Amino acid sequence: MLSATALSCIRGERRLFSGLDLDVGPGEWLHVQGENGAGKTSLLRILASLSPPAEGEIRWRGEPIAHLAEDYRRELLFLGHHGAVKEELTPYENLILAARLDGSELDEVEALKALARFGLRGREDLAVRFLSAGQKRRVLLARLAVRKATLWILDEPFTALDVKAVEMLSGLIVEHVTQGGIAILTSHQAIPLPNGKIIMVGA
Amino acid sequence: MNATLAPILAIIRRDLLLAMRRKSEVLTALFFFIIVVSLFPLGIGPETALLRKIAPGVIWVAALLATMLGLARLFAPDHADGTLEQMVLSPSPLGLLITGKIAAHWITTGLPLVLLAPVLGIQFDLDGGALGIMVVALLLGTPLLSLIGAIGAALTLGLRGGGVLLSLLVLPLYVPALIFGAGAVEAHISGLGAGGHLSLLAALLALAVFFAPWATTAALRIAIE
Amino acid sequence: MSNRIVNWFKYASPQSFYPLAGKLIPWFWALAIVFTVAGLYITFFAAPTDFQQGEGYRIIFIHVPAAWMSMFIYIVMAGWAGLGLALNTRLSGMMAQALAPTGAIMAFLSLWTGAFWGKPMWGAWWVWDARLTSALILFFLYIGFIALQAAIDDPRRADKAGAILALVGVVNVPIIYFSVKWWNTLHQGASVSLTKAPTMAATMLWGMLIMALAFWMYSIAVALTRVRAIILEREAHTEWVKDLPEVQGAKQ
Amino acid sequence: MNWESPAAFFAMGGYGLYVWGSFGVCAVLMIVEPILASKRRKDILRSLRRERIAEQLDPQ
Repeated sequence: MLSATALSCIRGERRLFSGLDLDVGPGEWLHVQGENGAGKTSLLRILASLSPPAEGEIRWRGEPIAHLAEDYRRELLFLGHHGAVKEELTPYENLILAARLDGSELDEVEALKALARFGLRGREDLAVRFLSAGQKRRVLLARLAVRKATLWILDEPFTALDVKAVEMLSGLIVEHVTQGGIAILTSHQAIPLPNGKIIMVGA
Repeated sequence: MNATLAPILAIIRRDLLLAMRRKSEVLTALFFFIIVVSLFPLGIGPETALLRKIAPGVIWVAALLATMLGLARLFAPDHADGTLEQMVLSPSPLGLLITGKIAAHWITTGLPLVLLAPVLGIQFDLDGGALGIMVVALLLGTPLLSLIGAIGAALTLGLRGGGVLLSLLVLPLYVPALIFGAGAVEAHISGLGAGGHLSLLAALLALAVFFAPWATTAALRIAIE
Repeated sequence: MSNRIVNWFKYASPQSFYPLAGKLIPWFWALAIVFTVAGLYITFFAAPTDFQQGEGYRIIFIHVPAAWMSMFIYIVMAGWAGLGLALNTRLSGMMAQALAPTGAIMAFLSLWTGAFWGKPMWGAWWVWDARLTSALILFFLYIGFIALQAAIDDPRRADKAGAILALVGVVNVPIIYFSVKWWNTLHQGASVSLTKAPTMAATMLWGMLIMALAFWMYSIAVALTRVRAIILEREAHTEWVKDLPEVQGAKQ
Repeated sequence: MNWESPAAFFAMGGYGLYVWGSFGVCAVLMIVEPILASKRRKDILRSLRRERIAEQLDPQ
């Protein structure tokens, strides 16, 4: 479903990687590995169509993503280093507004259910800036749970999560993949997920 | 709901909600405007005829500066927390979302200036007709300031010394708005009629509505790459 | 026809433009010097004394070409910038970057000479004349362009951001010009204009045109010199730069 | 010929300061700018050459 051929990436004057091929289908997940500064984040951003590759092409369902534009973005969920969580807003508002930004309405029950699932019950109406770092990450996970997307691209999703949250996130990813979704992620720690594809980035 | 309008409204509602949560930013710009305008008579002297003459220019220059104040924070918070990436990746066209952000910026910084300007005009002894023209001119001109300013804010996003650079880029582009905006009131006072000025201001606004979100979007994509 | 297009694209790469520019520079310098000498001759010896403005009017022989060039270079710069955005050619951004300082100097010269003309004619170093005011704003636009590019480390981003600014600027330059002009007529500004000298004799017109050509050739020559430096800076790590004879030669 | 003597030429009918002030600054800028531009190229060439020599010294 998502395939890339001969990708290369140049940052500043440095060539991070070149001739990179990858291919992930429904029900598969891909672990992007490599040293610090090897270009893992750059690769994910290129795959998410945030920045163009220096060379090479990415296809989604056989079509170049540059042509698909919003049809690709509708099926994509990207989670970067910063989680796009607004500190001034409550977890509930964050969920509702993020959904609206994606062009969909999220109903109240669904939002509250997702927040409860990630242990944020009782924190729904507290501004995010009063939450702990781990709780902030959980708001993100709740967004993952409510967003209907086929392709997940997650950059270091396990950072700043406690043991229980790690379990929850890996549960989410497994659920997503077994339902025919695709996940591409980076992680500097061991991932408690079975049967992943692995790709190494770097010269 | 209309497919074009929905994303714009969604962003406006979100940004207004955020502005409510950090009221101090909005109020700072507003009080800056009031203070700058009130300082001029202290520097120049209380002579009514002179004050009436300089009032439109003073209020417009103060409005330019007050708009500049919030401009650096137009995209910076969204850039810092990753929301801007999500906007680029949203299925809704980025241009519409950006238009929404610019509209919200105008509602939180431009509109209060328009509403407050008559009060400040009275301080400068402007009569009712002149005040009315000034409000209309500001109503047409302040969205123009937000639209042009957004281009500068996007170009300087995440750069060192961004704030100062932003003024350097944007203030020269504000010159036509200043000339026609302040000119409208002056033309009315001198009996020439403000119609010409106001229609030119409206024409500039139409041009900017069409052109500025496009340029801003292009600049944001570059900044995010 | 198609051959010609291929040729153009060949020279659009920095690698082939670098030696081409090197070959062209001396010719443009030669032309610049010839036109300058001819222009200066007309300025000081062929053109008669103006009966109204005396000898002071001779300043317009450099003021008007500088003002023309400052506007013209901005348009060319925006053209290169737009080309770079549309076709994603590396050379375009470098050309725009190379032109900006020359344009800024031209804008500065038109301000400076305008002030030196204005002092004896108007009695003040600075008059809010439409032409001077818009030259001042154009100067600010150049400074903004240069400052923006200087603030961005990644050359690709600098090129693109600069391109957008230049395009926004080029849309605004005529608007600014006409708005300032309108503002000026409303406020009953100076009645003596810099360019509409009362007696626009044929020799004066010729002198101005030849001086404009001299400025033009100068601008091309200096921009090409600068673009060669920029090409080397940007492409410093490529093989073709390392193989250049001027890099290979151990001493100057 | 317009000028009776070199002194008259430099006096410019009383406008000497203004005429020479304009032409002088113009000449200075137009001499300095090309020098700076070619210096910029020479600087980068010098550093490229230095880099090259350093590479040759390096056995790798």
